[in-house]
Amino acid sequence: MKFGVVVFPGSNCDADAFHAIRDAVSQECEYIWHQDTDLSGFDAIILPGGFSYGDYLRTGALARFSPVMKSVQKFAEDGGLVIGICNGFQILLEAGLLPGAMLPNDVLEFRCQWVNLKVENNRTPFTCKYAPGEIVRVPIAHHEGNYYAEPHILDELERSGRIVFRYVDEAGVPSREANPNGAARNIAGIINERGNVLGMMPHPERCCDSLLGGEDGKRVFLSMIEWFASKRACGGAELSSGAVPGGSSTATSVAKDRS
Amino acid sequence: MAECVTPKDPAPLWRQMGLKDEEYSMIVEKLGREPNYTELGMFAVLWSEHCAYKHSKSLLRTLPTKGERVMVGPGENAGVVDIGDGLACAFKVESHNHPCAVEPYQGAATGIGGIVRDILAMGARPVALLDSLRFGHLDDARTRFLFGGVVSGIAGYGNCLGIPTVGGEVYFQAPYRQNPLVNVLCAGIMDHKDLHKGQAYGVGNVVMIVGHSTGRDGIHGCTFASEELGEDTESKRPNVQVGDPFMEKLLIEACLEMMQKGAVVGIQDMGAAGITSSCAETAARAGTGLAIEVSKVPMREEGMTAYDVMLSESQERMLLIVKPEKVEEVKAIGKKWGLNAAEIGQVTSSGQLQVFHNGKLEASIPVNLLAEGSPVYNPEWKEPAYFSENQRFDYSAVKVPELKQFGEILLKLLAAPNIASKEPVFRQYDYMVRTDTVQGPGGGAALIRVKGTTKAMAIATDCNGRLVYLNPKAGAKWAVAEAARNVAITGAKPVAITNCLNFGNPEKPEIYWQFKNAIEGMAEACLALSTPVTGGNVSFYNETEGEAVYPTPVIGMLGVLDDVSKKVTPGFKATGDVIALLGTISGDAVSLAGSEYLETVHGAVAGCPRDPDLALEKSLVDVLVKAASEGLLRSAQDLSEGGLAVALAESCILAEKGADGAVIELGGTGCKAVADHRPDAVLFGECNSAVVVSLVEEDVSRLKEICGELGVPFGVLGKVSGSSSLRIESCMGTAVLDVQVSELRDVWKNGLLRAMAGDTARGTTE
Amino acid sequence: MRFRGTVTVALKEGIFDPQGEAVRSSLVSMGYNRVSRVRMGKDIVLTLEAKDSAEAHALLDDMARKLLANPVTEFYRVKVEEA
Amino acid sequence: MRFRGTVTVALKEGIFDPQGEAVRSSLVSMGYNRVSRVRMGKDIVLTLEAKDSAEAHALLDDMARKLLANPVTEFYRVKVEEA
Ligand SMILES: Nc1ncnc2c1ncn2[C@@H]1O[C@H](COP(=O)(O)OP(=O)(O)O)[C@@H](O)[C@H]1O
Ligand SMILES: [Mg+2]
Repeated sequence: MKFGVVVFPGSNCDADAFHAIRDAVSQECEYIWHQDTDLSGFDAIILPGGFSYGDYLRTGALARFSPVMKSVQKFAEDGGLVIGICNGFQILLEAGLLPGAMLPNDVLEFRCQWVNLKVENNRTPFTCKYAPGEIVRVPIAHHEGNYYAEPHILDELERSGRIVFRYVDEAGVPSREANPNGAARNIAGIINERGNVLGMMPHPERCCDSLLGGEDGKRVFLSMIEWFASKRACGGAELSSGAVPGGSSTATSVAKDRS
Repeated sequence: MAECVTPKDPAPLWRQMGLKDEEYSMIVEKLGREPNYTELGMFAVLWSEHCAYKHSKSLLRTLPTKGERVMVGPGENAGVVDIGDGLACAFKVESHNHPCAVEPYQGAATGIGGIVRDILAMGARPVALLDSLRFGHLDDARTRFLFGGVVSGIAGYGNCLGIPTVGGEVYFQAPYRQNPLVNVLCAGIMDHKDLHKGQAYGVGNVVMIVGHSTGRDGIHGCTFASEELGEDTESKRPNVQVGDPFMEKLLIEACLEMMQKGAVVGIQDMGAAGITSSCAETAARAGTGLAIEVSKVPMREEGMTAYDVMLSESQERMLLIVKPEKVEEVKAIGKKWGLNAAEIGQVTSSGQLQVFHNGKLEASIPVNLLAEGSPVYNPEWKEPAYFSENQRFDYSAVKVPELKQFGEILLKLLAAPNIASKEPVFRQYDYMVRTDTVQGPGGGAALIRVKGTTKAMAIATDCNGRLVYLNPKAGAKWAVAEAARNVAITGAKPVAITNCLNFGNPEKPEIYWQFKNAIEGMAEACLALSTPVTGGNVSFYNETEGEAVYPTPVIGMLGVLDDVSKKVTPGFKATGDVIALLGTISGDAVSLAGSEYLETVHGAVAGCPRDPDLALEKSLVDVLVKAASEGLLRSAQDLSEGGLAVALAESCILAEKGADGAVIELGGTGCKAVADHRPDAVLFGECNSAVVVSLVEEDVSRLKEICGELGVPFGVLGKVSGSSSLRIESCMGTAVLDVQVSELRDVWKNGLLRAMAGDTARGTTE
Repeated sequence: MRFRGTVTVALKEGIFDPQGEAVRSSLVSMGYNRVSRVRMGKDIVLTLEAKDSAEAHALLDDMARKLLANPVTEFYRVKVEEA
Repeated sequence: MRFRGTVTVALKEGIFDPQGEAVRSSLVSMGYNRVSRVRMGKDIVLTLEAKDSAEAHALLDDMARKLLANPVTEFYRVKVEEA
């Protein structure tokens, strides 16, 4: 399976994602320059963390206009797997590939720490190697991870199983204390209707090695590999009805405002 | 030009620019004529203390700088040390104290930017940052403003660069109130073959400037850094420089790519004194000259003169010396990253730095005179009165607390901002990016693994200014020793240091005495520990209205851990493990000198700290490294602020689940009994060469053997109990102290936040 | 002609503004207890060429819609003056 | 009486504004090449009680000086309206 890691000016977790793919899960990986538009040959695209364009104005706001993003959109429409991590998630939101927006952390500070995440939906290409409801430990490092969407969109996300990760305490409760940034309903990661575009604030690529404190992130990538290997058997259509039953068109209508 | 000369100020121009009368005469004599305005400005910045090391040069020469691993010693942009496997580490620490006193956020941010470019200039990829910070006490609103601003400035800039901030230190002590210290260490990594230098070789080669455009920012910034802060600080302040971490990130990637492509003959960051210093220094090192055309420098403001351009301290710029046939390639890489990459001149054989503006010669100065010609001062020194008073300090006036108070005292120390967890600081730093941080902030030294090898680099910064103030020579030795110990408790072998020497006004004999003694102490300790000095930075004039900071020679220690899987961490690991003390605890009253206990509990900064036994320190380091390599150590924590009791408490607090709690019997061998000495000195005394370790019972004899071979005292202190309490017993079996670990953890974890709680207004200067 | 446009961007009314709230509570603790609400916004000042103020306005509105404000969370206001 | 005060804070003229510069260059690359300069500032809207608009103004000026603006790098402007 061939992964592509997009490099925006200011990306700084690009090399980490690359290392995780190549060395931790032993797949082919290549960097994609933000001005390239040809994504043929890639099976999955990673929008890595960092500070694209310095995160000036708003996180992800300027990166969204990079030439590569049109191709990423097309790639997603064609059913390709796209994962946005941290800044990558913020870019996906700004680009309208996922609904909602990021606000500054309610603690008004950058936060770098380990958090507990609950895998709320393991029937996605990014989580199929996790047990349902499993609690995993993954690091976060961001200043703007306070996920916001209008209540009806949040309800829709809940209903359709599109909240993939939530911040929880050790017992698995999405408590106020377990929420590091004020994100609505403790949301740490969401997926699109079709089930092939995931955005998450925590960094799975930072925990693919026990030397660094844990390996819980590795299975995000292993899931993608497994899903991809069996893709021909299950197919994109089945994915969208299977993984995220009853998805609505909310995300696309949000996306339309931004085009 | 004329706008800089205030008609009301009758002082001659050179004095307004910060040059002394005799320095000006020297310039006229050596130049054989009067310098013009632009030239005078160039001299003023390059002959400032900040750039010229006028008051420190002669003593810095006495530091040991040789070692088999040292590839580049002092004199270049950063020291470079061989770490094996064909790899090298470039590392250096630098201060940004004065800018932070004025504008903490931008001051700290641009401080990071500057040190990162120093490392980049060696050809290394910057991979780690550590910040060593000093402020006044947190009950002061201005201090809270400065502290908050500095930390968020470091976070704002460092996080954006994607260079993890993996460690550092923070002290809160009264003398830093008006003059905070902000020192930042950066380490980078490279293949030996990628080593670059700041040298302008090759007549005909092209001088290029890469990165930001040049504005009028920070003109005369380094002159400012070479003065005491006073009432008129505000008016003297150069335009505040605003850091642009995004640009710096692009600059790093672009320059690395340019160097990788073999396009770069010489490279130098533009820090203090901007184009002038980078040109003069690169040419002086190579024995060449440079001709610069100012109008080719990309500018961001209109109407800039040659003077403005040559002295601007605009951030995020690098000077490159490029072979003519590689110029297009450099430009193309610049373009790819969205950066200016402009040809601004050539390398010449003239030995002069010639500055042209639209073809008209504006300045012509021998590069040697600019870069190396400044006078060197050997100021007078005088032992300050306080030093002999210290030696007469009457410890019997410090009442020994009743035994039942010891638990409370330990809690008070753990809550003290100097000892409490610095997590509220470092959780604002991305310390994990690059996925190499094997041990981040919160343990001893940081451990940065080197991908593709089994190795890790260990890095720590240390300096207890209170000890250095009370006894500069001993205090500087303790700083080196503690830094080495912090590295060694991870299992890594300390190999070399960099330093940042923060002192008051060297023209005052008492201050120069502090400086001289601190240098002597550092030199002695570095020799004893085989950790040569590879570079550093001097920051003088850290005084406000005549009050100097504690003399603070911050040590940045680099270590190498050959097998990262053998790393040791400070927390206890398993119930039943034996707790032992390596080294000695003196337990006498003198060990209270300059201790956190004496200040926090008794309100005194007093006593005369004794010298460390450097031979013992060296052996202790060797024992730790050997024991770790044999996998004998389950945990290791050194004794520093708060002494033995705090070290034990920290090992309990950081313990693995189920392994918290310990029972300690101080009658154990190697450690003097409580009954023989002051119990407060045994538990809270500092200036001990000692480390608390834990290990499985079966390994005790082997560790004892190693200690015996290397001559390090070994004593069993007790056991990891898993009882969730730290119980310290006297030799008679009665508890001196018995505190729940949850309580210890609570005060330690929240101490800093609690000290900060208060009104959040920006403090006023008074 | 040269214009100076100001695009003011702020969070929509219903969205909690932690930064504004932090400023409010600092102000109150400094003794300004008559402040009941604080909202933080951005003030973006642009210098641009346009043939008249109507065109300048239209351009700025366009930029605000596409880039300067995020319609999910923010609203904006445009003001134009001759420079 | 209740007032709505606006404190607009921006970097002093001579100080470089990297954010504004990044936004400008993005706008240009999006085709808005008639934009020659962008400066980013803050727009802080406060609701407060005061006996009249002069008092409200004085209070806001005070707050701006002490907290809302950083006098070293920023300047500010105060505006008051009845709420
Ligand atoms: N300003 C800071 N930035 C990052 N890490 C810090 C800072 N201050 C302290 N730390 C980290 O907290 C831990 C404890 O610091 P300190 O008490 O100075 O340690 P020690 O006594 O071992 O020198 C260390 O790992 C250190 O790196
Ligand atoms: Mg310390």
